[in-house]
Amino acid sequence: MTLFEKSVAGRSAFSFGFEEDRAVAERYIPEFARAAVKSLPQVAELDLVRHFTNLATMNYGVDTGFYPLGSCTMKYNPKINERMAADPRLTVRHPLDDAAGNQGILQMEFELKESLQEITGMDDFTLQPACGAHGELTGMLIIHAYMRDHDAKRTKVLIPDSAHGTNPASASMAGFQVVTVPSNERGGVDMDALDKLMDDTVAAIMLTNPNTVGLFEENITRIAELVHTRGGLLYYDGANLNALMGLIRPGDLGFDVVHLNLHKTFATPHGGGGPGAAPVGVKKFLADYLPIPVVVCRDGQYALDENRPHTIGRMSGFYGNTAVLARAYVYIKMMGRDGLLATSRAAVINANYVKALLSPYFPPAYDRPVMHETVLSAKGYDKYGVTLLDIAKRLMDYGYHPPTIYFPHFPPYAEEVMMVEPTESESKETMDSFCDALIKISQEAKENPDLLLSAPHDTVVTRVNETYAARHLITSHRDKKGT
Amino acid sequence: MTLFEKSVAGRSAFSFGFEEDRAVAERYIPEFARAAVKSLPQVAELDLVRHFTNLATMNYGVDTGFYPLGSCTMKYNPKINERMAADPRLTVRHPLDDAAGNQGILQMEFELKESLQEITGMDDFTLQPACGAHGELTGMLIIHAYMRDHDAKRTKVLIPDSAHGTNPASASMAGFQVVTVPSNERGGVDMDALDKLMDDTVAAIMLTNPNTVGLFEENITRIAELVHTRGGLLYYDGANLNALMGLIRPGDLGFDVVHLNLHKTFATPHGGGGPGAAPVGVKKFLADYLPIPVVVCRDGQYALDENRPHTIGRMSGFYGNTAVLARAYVYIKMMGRDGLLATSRAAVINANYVKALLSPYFPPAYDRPVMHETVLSAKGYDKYGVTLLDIAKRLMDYGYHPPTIYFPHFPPYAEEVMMVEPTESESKETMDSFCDALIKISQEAKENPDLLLSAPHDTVVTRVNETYAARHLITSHRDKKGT
Amino acid sequence: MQSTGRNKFSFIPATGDEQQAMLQKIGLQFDDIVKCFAGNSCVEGGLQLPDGLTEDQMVEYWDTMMSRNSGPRKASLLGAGAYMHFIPAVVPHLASLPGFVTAYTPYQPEISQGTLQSLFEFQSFMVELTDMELANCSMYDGASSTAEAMLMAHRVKKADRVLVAATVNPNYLATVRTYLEPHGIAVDVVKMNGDGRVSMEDLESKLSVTACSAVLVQSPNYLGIIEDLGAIGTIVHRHDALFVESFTEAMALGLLKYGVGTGADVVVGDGQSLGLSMSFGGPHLGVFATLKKYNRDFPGRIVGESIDTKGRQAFVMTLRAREQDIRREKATSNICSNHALNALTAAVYLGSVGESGFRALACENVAKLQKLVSGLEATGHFTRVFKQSPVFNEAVLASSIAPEDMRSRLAGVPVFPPLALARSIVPEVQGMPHTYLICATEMLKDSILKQVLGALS
Amino acid sequence: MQSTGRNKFSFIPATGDEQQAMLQKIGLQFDDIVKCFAGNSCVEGGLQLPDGLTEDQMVEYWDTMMSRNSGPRKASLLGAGAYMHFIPAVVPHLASLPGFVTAYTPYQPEISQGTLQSLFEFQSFMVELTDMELANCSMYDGASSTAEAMLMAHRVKKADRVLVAATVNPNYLATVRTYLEPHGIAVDVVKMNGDGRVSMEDLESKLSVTACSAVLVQSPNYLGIIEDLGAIGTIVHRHDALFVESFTEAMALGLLKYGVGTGADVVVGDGQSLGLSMSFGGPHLGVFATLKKYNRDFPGRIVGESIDTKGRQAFVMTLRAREQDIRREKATSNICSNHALNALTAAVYLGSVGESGFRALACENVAKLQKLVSGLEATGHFTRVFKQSPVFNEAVLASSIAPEDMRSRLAGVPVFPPLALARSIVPEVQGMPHTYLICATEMLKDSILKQVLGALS
Ligand SMILES: Cc1ncc(COP(=O)(O)O)c(C=O)c1O
Ligand SMILES: Cc1ncc(COP(=O)(O)O)c(C=O)c1O
Repeated sequence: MTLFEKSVAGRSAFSFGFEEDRAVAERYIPEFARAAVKSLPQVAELDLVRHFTNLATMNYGVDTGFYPLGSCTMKYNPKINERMAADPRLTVRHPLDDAAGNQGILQMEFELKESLQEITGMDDFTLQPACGAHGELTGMLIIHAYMRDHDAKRTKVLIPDSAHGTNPASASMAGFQVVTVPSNERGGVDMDALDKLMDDTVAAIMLTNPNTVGLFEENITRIAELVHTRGGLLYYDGANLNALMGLIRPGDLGFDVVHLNLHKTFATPHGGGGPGAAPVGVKKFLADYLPIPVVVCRDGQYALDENRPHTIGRMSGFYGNTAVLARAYVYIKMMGRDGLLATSRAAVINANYVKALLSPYFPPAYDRPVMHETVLSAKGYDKYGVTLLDIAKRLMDYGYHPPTIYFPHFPPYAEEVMMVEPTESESKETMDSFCDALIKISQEAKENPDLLLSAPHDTVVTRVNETYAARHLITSHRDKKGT
Repeated sequence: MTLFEKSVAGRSAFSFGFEEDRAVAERYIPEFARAAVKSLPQVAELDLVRHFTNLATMNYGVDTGFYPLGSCTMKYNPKINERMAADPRLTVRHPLDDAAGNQGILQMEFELKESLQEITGMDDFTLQPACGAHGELTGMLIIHAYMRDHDAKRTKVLIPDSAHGTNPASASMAGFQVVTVPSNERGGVDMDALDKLMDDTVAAIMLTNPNTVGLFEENITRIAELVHTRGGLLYYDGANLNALMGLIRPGDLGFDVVHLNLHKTFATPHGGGGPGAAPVGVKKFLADYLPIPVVVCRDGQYALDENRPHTIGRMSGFYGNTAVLARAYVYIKMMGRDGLLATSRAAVINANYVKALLSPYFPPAYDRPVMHETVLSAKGYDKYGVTLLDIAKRLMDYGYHPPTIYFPHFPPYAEEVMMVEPTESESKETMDSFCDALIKISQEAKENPDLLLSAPHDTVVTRVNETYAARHLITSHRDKKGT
Repeated sequence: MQSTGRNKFSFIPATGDEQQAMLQKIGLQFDDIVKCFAGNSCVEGGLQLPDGLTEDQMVEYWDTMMSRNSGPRKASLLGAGAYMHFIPAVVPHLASLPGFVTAYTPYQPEISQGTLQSLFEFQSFMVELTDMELANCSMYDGASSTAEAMLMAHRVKKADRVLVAATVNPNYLATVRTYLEPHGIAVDVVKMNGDGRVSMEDLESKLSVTACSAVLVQSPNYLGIIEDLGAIGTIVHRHDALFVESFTEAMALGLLKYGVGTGADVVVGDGQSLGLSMSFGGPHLGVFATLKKYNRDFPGRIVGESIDTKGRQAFVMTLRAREQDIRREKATSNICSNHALNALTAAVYLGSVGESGFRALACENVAKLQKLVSGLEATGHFTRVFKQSPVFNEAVLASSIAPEDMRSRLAGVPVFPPLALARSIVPEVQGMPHTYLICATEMLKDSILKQVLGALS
Repeated sequence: MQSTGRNKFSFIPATGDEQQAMLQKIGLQFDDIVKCFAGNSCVEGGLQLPDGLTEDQMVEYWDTMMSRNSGPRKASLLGAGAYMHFIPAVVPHLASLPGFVTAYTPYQPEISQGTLQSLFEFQSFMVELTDMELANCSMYDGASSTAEAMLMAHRVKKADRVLVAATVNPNYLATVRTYLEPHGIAVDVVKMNGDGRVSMEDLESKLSVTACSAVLVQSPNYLGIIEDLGAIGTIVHRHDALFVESFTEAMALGLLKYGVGTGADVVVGDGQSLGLSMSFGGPHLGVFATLKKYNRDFPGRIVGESIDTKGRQAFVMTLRAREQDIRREKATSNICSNHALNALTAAVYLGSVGESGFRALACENVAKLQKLVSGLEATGHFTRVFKQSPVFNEAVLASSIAPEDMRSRLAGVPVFPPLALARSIVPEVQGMPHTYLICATEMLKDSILKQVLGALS
């Protein structure tokens, strides 16, 4: 039941030292005042508390259990980060107040920028983008602006078939035409295809490395050389940086633009779908294009630099998601050089461990060591009449969040693959029992497929009817009243 | 599985800027250092977080749902109280620092005292007692000290058979001999019995009013007169004050000592069993006996007065549960005069409403209006082979916390009674559906008693074996290792 | 990993021994795995970052750093896109419950009903308040939502030109330009009238030149003035463009007309005022509401009500075919993660203040600004510009007090000083060379107002 | 209830109309109900309390009031029963989850496993740290636990006399006296030796006079000195009394010997140091651990492990027959609600610092005090009293600096100044007429220590 359905006229949790002064509207805005909104819920404070407290328990989160959602890096979100980000010296600061009053925040942002530069090997950063896709757009707009100034005929962007959907969407939103590059039989970029496609109409290639099958792009040096020699730039989708920290740097590999998902690699919580933060780093020759403002430090004073004639402009109303940046800052400070390296090492070891344990039941497409995640196939199970979806739903009954399923969707992965990313936060026991559960389910698939077909059983709702939702399109309380 | 069982050697969530310095023990405390404690759990921070986050969801609380636990006043705990009580200007204050540095806290305590005086009609208060029972002990020690000084032969205390167990236990802990006063057929004190028992060896009578059957003591004026005339004092167990605020005051009724449960009437959370706070109020002639220190205000400066020669002494290491007092203070400030009255009115209306709805199925012992709670009987259900316990357990399947059961245990209530206290926090719908559930269960008892006998079904554990616990006495992880 | 045998990193459970055991079990060495780096050298000598701090060290470091900010204030005369409002304690309490905070986007509805239902409720609130038919479950912020609205209009109308009122928040305008630039869409600005509102004549005439995909108007506009959206809507529709209404101050939704009644095709804006702190500019909350006829065109995620296999009410993401993960380069937007937790926060906030409370808040904001303005005018150092135009909780005042002087006078008052506006934006006032955009909300209690007026007298 | 038709009290859901409807349905008027007051007049004119504050008003009021405290400090030289330690963020985060906070005592185990299991874990921690066989699931605080221990000893031994070391915290002693007074139990004090520890001779001789039920010794004692519990225990048992060991600084449990190894019958103390803030003295945490042979005698609640009807691990309160709700005046204590949430907090804290971490903390406390003491002695204004006696994190120092001077010198340093002791307690030191009990914990970082020493040089 929604809060709207729980409403009772006259109830209230409103506790402010004033009441509606009807004269105000009549006196000051006679023509523009709307009629009172009559359909908001009216509830007492306890109604509200129970409503949302119970909703919160209907959600599975990292704090509840194992969340091996591939490509999403659902690692532990340290509680100290939340405490720091709730500091009123940060939360109760107006973005337009003098830089002099915000030296602490600006210092934090500047130090974060410096850390990210070191971690990625890039020369400058904007902290403004709100999420990964926003970062991609920012990065591609930078490339677009650069090419406009230098080589305007370059209107295409190459994107591997394995790429996350945001990559092509962002490129296209940044005004580019998207050309898909197929993968080779080892899961990497098909070099021959690339060679053919990489001509003087191509502005850039967008790569995720490790890519979305969890494999490091072996030919990255050759790709970089090829693309650069032919006048293109390399964009790095940093969603998978969790595999590489302290091991190897995208900047050193030849990438010109990178975005990072702080809500993945840098431990800020996902919040059921954001807010995140996705700083974008660039090599020096692109720094002039960064969106304004840019945090700078001059003579020990921190400032927001808006005077950048080549800037692509603004990506948001202010400067980005400061409170999210603060969490990532604290995380990086606390992990330090050894900790970040230990993080990537552990993430990689864990992924390979899970892969090895599950391989006999869910074969990986390539028998190569993976980086931070592994893609496994459930193709064989159709003979028992069950699909990957059924396996995923059944995992819920065992108390786990399913891996990412049906992604990436390109050959030879077109169907029935799951992408498992344990992250460094998980212990051996957790992974062991998760694998045990999947193995048990693979057994159940043969012996009692109905158990999978009707799963999940132990959740607050059973499988939700997507067709019903699409057909009825009830997307607000108002729609319900209508029906 | 306990945290101890989840331990893995080498795991750690310890994050401090130092390591164990073994030389320290050897150098400074060679003879007294124990061997390292080798059996504490070793877990990473996420292990810890998941462990306790999941435990928290295994608990039913006011924020989860209806909690009509009679005599416990499980009302809503406002979230603003938690915010105020977490103020570092309160939490990070040392109790022995100068009064000059604690003027804000002392002001809060002094104003709280004044409010409680007004609400109860008492002349002075100590805020020191930690919980209700501690308040009772404090109050009875005051009476004990007073009688020692004035009439030392008075060594008995009269307590109605309906009283909460803490009353006789506290009286006895304060050095008194306990004499039980029977109840009359209207649920109040049997006046004839009282008349007989109230002699010159009696120091006081302890009353709860409304009493534990939710009834206002009709003869209170006569009782007060009788006890006072014969040289005794009246003690008021304020656990049930939620019925009376702004309506009638124990001080005006003739009570000489009262304790209040701030964790009941004044909305501080119960925390699964405390901490609470139970200030004790006294009439002027007893004020000298209050435990030290007492918060006072002199020339606008607040201070802790320790110079009170007649004091009974100290009840605790410092001054009481300041952070709990703060919550109650905020509650009283926010409710104000009208709000407290509205609270008691609503609490009383709700209790009578539930009583009326349930009477046909679970008859009340007396057909009189009740105050804030009602005692209902499930006696008739034994003919279906079910007990009140089964009914209570079945309520859990419907998503409710059961009422207090098997209390009060005195004739005519000796068996199968439940005490339902909805509090003012609950809405009509909540009470309606709770009553519907109980009525449905009364039906189930007849038609399908097994449903009750095997209840609860939908909880994380089914009925817990108390005998097993008592026989094996595993009360720590160490006991388990032993077995 | 350490002499004590204790793991150094509390956020990584595996001990060195365990990692060895795992690698052994699967027959790999870590070096085997990084062989895939193929000649690409590892970071030599490791990252040049300091050693990690422990939690107690971190708290100390943070504390020192944050003390370099001037402290929090009790009210703000500064608005212009970020607003200081009272946040009831129940709001962050509920919005920070771990089930909400540590979940991902609700791809698996059976174990994500908490997020899904909350977002459905957020959408419901937005539909009611914007008076539109459909709202997505959030965008990043007001500026990017506005830019996305313009892109949507372009998808629908295809004309390579849009109009933006000169009275739109300049950062919103800049964002719109950034988003539209690569598509070669011209962004023309519609002039402001002498009353601080968009010029109907200029609008009419600019619309008549060539086709436009959209007209963007903000109300209350950047100068705090309430635009006549209904009248503008009529003109816009006459010229077959989409009408995009924008707001930076969501509190205005409690009192002002938006949406279908004023001819809007899209209502976009920022929801920060709905229970979110300013946090130096983010994360805030992008609101995007539109009409059902655009339900294949709008950007962002949306939750729909449905049923489970047992017929019980259940929620699920719907209209997914527009999205990047399915449509890739043909998606209606690249947006993936949005600002879900902030949408949930806004839903809690609106649930908490309730129907009449939200309106009371809106009225109080209007009243507080009026009180502030008349107080300031009474000092003789201020006069309102655009006197005749209705305002919500911000207004432009000319003043004899220079910005530096303003700051120092207000140094002892717990408020953020108002925004000094570039002179060029507004008409000059004799003897009052400085111009301010001044904001008042319900936080400006009478005691603080008195201090402000005292300091500026 | 109001002109707006909106309910005035957010904590009371029922509107006036609803209440009317309910009363009507059950055929009652409110006045009928209060007829039971029978002649006792209602509060005339209502309570003389101010009108209620709304939440925003409350926050303002609170803020003004709390700003009258001098602010929080970063460390404390003040101990004496309340200690300032670092609290990892994870501790309050977990301990404030609503399931824990808003539950009652776990009378219904099927829906209270969260509380029950946490308390079982707390008991397990206490058993390990005190090295005893049994721990209850909390008492109010150290002082009242100690008093209850003495009452228990009296129940067991029946002798109307107990001995308390002179070195016990005076507030603990006062509490013991208050609890024992009505029972006519004599409380005799055992003298302190010149080394600041309890005198074995005086103990031996006082035990020899008449029978005693218990001997109470605190370690580290009030003066910070570690008592030789093993040696005392031997003497106590020779005289057939119960040996009660008490502590005010739970951090010492990480490094010092208590419990069966030192002959304890009961170990009691305060657990505030285990993740709880000082909060001006409360709520803290009473610890009570004893031997299995006293399992019918000890006060307070205890949780036991059991199984459910399906044989699964489940927890439940046990040994209930000692308690007030069953035994009434014959109960082993009147205690009902205890400090469960604080016990849970302590369990989270101990889980967080872990095995070697807790010991590291204890060592750091010892080391920090030593550093502070030698620093202070180096100034020439301080000298340690009882120099030869081992200390944990508190020590007595004589000083030439008077208390007022001490306060003003430390005014600019973010520490709570140390406790000035009454001269009479300790031997006089030539030229240093003032005496302080000085505490150092891990919070006294080197940077702060430097400031302290600078201010006192
Ligand atoms: C590889 C990859 N790129 C980009 C994104 C987009 O990030 P966001 O959801 O923050 O926009 C994701 C997130 O799912 C991703 O996994
Ligand atoms: C009537 C009555 N008196 C006293 C008490 C004891 O209060 P506490 O549990 O705070 O010690 C209670 C609590 O259950 C009670 O209901």
